[in-house]
Amino acid sequence: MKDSPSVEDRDLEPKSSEGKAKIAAFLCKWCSYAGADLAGGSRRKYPANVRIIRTPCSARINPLFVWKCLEEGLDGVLVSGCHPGECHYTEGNYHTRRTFAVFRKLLEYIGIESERFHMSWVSAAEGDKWAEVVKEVVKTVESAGPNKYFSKSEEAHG
Amino acid sequence: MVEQLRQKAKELLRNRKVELIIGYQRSNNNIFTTPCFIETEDEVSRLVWDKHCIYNLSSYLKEIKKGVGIVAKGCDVKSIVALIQENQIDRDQVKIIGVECQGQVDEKGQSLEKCQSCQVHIPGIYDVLIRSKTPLSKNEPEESAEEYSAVEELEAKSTPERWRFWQQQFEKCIRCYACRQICPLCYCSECITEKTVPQWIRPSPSLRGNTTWNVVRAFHLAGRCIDCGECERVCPVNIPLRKLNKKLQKEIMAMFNYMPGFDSKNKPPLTDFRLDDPEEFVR
Amino acid sequence: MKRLVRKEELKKMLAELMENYDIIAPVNKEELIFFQPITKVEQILWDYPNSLKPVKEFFLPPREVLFQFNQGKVQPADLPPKKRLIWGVRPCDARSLLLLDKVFLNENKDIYYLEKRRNTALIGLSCNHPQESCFCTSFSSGPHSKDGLDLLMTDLGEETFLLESNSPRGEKLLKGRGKEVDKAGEEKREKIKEKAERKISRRLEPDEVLEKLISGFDNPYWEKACRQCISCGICRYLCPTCHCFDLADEDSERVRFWDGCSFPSFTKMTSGENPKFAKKERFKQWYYHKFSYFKQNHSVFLCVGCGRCLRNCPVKIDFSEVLEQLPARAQTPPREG
Amino acid sequence: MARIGVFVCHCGTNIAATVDVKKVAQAAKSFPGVRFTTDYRYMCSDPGQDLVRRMTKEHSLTGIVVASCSPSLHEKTFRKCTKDAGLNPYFCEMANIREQCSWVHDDREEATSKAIDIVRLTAAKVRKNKPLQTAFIPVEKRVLIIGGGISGIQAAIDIAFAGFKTVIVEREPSIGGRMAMFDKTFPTLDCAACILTPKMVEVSQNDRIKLYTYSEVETVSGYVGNFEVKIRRKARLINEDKCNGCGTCWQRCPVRVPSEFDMNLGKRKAIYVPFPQAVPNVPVIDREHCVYLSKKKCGICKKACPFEAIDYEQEDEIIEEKFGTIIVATGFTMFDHSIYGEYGYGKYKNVTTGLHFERMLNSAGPTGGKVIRPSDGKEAQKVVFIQCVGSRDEARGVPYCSRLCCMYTAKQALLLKEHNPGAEAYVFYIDIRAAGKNYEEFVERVQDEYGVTYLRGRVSKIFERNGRLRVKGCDTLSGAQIEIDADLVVLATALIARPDAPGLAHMLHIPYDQNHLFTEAHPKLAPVETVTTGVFLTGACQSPKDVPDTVATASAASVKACGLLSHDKLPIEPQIARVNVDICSGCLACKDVCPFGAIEKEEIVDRITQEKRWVAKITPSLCNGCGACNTTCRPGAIDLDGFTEEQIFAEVDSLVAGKGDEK
Repeated sequence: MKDSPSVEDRDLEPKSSEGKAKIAAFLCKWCSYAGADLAGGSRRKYPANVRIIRTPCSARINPLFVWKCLEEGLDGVLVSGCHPGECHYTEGNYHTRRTFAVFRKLLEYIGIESERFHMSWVSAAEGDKWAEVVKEVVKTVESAGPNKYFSKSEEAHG
Repeated sequence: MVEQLRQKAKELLRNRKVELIIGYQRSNNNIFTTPCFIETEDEVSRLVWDKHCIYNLSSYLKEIKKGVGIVAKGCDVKSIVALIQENQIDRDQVKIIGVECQGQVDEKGQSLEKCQSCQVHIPGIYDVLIRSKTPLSKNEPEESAEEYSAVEELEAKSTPERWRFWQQQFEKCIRCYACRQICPLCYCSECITEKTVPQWIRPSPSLRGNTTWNVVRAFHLAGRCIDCGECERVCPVNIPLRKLNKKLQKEIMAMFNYMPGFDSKNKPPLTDFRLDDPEEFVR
Repeated sequence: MKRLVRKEELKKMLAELMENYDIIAPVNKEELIFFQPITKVEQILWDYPNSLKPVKEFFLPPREVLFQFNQGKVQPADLPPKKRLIWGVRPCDARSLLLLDKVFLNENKDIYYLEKRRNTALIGLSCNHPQESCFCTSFSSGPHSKDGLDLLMTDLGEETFLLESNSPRGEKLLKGRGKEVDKAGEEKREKIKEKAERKISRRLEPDEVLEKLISGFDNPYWEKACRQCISCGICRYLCPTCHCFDLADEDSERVRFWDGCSFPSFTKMTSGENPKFAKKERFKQWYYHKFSYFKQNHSVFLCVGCGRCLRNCPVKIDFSEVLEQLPARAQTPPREG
Repeated sequence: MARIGVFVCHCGTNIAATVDVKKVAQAAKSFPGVRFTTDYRYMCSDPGQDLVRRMTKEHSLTGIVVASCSPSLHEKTFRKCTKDAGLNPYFCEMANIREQCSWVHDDREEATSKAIDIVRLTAAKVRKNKPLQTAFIPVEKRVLIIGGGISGIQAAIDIAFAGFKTVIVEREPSIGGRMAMFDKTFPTLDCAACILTPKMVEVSQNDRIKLYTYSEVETVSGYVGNFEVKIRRKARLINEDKCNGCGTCWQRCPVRVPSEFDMNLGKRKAIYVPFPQAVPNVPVIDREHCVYLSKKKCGICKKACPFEAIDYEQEDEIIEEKFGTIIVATGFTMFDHSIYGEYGYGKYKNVTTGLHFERMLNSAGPTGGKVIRPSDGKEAQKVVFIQCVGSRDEARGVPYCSRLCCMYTAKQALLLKEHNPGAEAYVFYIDIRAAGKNYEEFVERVQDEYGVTYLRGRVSKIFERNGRLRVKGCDTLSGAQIEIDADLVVLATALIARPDAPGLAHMLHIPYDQNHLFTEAHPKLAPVETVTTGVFLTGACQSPKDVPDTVATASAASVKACGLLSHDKLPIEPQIARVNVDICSGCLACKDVCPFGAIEKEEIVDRITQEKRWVAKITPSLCNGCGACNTTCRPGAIDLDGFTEEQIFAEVDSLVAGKGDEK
């Protein structure tokens, strides 16, 4: 039984290339993930900062996944789904839109720079848009600097 | 009003409409009140009603769901509405003894902040209504300009200032979960913070775990919190939780024109959508 | 050793001690009183109703890293190298540490606790203005008790304090300071003490409580008594003698943190089984632990009468009243009200 | 303990040119749980697949990561491979280092480092994968066709021929739809009725086809193979079993009202069949205009009916039926041109639309085939046709081309000339789109042989003067301002979605676009499928189509439907949501967000308190695995197989550098 991570399972080698923002991107598999595939198919170049996590629908993306990324120290998060009305599951992305409309306000309010959270609609046909979105997101996230919310040095005591 | 209240309570018990009435009784210091649970007609004389009845007793409906009568102010009734809306209680099983409320004061005798922008002096739903001798003619629905001033004050600060502000607050958190336990809408039998596989929230009181806990708590109440303010009242380390709750209430009102606690037939806003919801933040 | 020390001198003494000790003292933070490390003498409160959190937090911290692990290597947590001195501890809290010692310093010593206890000097401050909720005198103790302290300070007024040592460490700290205590000083102190003790009107008879608890385990009384409780952790966490904890791994750290028997998840097991899921059981557990189980195991009651549970209960459950109203040997509950 | 194998593909040079595949394979060796790594030139080739199978067995692997192309390409391939090696196929995941790495980055070092991260992330996920089992559901071998126009009719005939039963639900009193209103069809000029009527008759006579006319689909629940449909049979106030369509009733009815079928150009009775060839040939009573129903006087039809078929008390009936698949053939409606001020806001009687004109051309129509001016009934001598009214007009109409207006306008101009060789016809157009077999030739013939004047340009204004319509426009080819005094203006209005299309879409859980046209599953490769398995599209409800295209999609949808019905059981995706009832608090927020109605309330006995309480229950066959319920579940009582919380957390964790920083 391996429920909580144990000593031997730890993989602690440093993973981020110094000085570069690391961004997690949650993509629905029908539109945005396919759009990212298309960007590859058409050899569109974009920065290598984004790591994609594939989900069935953007509605699967719990805002707390986004929070976890920021809590763990990733520099930015992108959530991307189908355009409204084009959801494979008919209405999942409408829920995503509402959820994150609220959640981003909460993030900002507790003091997370708005530069760190992004959302986009990228369809399976929008490879170019995907590349553009990544470029813009990387630029914006990097403008906020590295995530130091919970790093030891930044911890404010007293 | 107290006589009226006791009379109605007696009737409910006598006619076997309820087996138990949750109300307020005088506390040991003879000024303030504590919650009380009345089962017999004789005990009814313990019931009191005045400006010291701050508790939102509907929190007890999380546990006592059937054959129960409850003394409820307008704000408390909003959480009862939400509990009905979210399938937690059956309207038929709860007799609401609504009380007209002209505001409550804390132990220091200060008027509660929430009372100053109250729009529900008279409860929205009830089975019996206890009116004051000089009844308010109606609820004043006009939006108080002051309502979100505390939120706006914080919004006006810079992002790092807000971060510092909240970190100083969250740092104090001892994870006693009084905010959760008192909240009528935190009715989950197992809270997400207790989940270990995977571990969503670090269980220990570190700045990081505390921040996550407070973010999650606030978000899980988004569009549901009826602003009874009990969480803030019970917090032993005075974290201004209403500032968080009100912020989300404000945003949801602005974006989705939804105010929780008024209609049990509505879908809560985060389980609903409109085709033209705002999306200016989406690329 | 007893000495009379002027407040000014005490302040000087503190400033001196700061060089060798981390000083922890009561401060006012946004209307709440906390013990916390201080860097300036001016921060200290010289008279205060007791702190929100008891000083147990410096021995059994709310969160404590026990060790770190990394790819098979285990690294024990660093223990603080500098000695600590807690200034202004109230006698009830000092006594609570003697009770906690019974748990953490029995034949299986808890090194984390032990190190901190060894490393920490405790300077008490007599309680001259007990609150309505206080009942320390119910436990063969009192507002001027020296139990568990290295040194006790009593404010005699007019910027003068009477200091009494209660341990070699205390004696060392006190040596050479202030002046002899004269008779007037002794008398004054005695008066203040009596006045403080008289002020404590709340009383519990722990032995009677124990008897009632033994006969009352299945009393339906508990069913009703617990109704008001909202199952939060305030009383447990703010209690100076509650010491339950949980363990978890947070990334590569094994941490120990406070837990309380009021939470529904307290006794939840991996299987999902939960013997104390019912509120009544959890509610009862606390009283039984303090007045029955602990007494049976350690011959002493696990309560110091600090009154924090009473003061801080969000629904105003009266700790001593709950015990008082427990019927003696009755099988059926009396009618309330 | 996990034993994961990582198989890094070169994809020739597609990956290897940008990503150092050896380094990736080497780096993966140190990932938690990884026991074997290798690289190979083409992992999807037979020897590549064989390598995966052999190594899986040899190293007793419990999880497979194939680092190559997108899962959309080869996930199936390698899951099968994994299955062949004796593992549950869902222990295999793809690390997409081609489309999302080697193809989009130039810098070899960066790309390699990213590829390593992608593999680490995928391996972290695989460690948390659980075996999933495919379940099977039985199939009800009947097809529901919503809409009885030409596409629904064609589909019903095709499916019946294949041996399956179908039910057509048609809202109007008769099947036939729009095509029944047409006079002749382009480009062959066959009479629409002549080719449609036999098909309508076939539908009415086929044992395998059941017809519910004057009926509407009320609700749809269930899922592929097992749709449960409630159909409202609106009360015709006629007993269909008794009526033989003799016509006595409508001949005797004293009430005359404008006929919808004739675009209000002619009259019908209050008891009526919409047109003589109606199927079924059973009348319906128009409640609004029937004198008996409004004033309790009259009752002539009832007295006249020799079969006592008239039943004023008849009530709507709800019937419930089960179907295996559903074909949506609900067609289109016409754009309302009255928003166009320049065309008189719909106020001028002599400004009509193509459908009006169609009825006028019809010899069985309200004017007996004579093209008249609706204002005074005089024969029209000068007719102006205007194309693209509402089409290709993003601001006021729809952005798309309605596709058939060019052709039917040409046809109508031609027929005008045939009916009245002395008449003059002018066509204002933007572009002529005549892409179809013999279409271009047809338009040329209309211009050359019939002398119809084509003017490229827009009409800027129409106004009435001296009983005629002054049409002002310009010919952009010559640059000349044109003014024509016309008797009649015919607008080729856009074909648009029916107003209740979104409602039906929600009922069927199928998406629609911003124009409310239903969306096909894939624009090229799945043009008649929808994302809801078992629901197919045909005809103009998907996009404007002419008759040949409509018939073609009807037959295509029929094949798809029959294909499904040829199975006794269907497999369902195992990546679906699951409820842990111990944690579920029964708030049913999940039920609110589930787009498929897969979640319902269930009463259980709590295993600790032994008390009854409500929880959410998921019907696996209805769940499509979108995960909306997971997100809305506050205590985390719902998880999604294949995309579990643990898996996603593991993926996030894998991205974090130097974990354990916090003190």
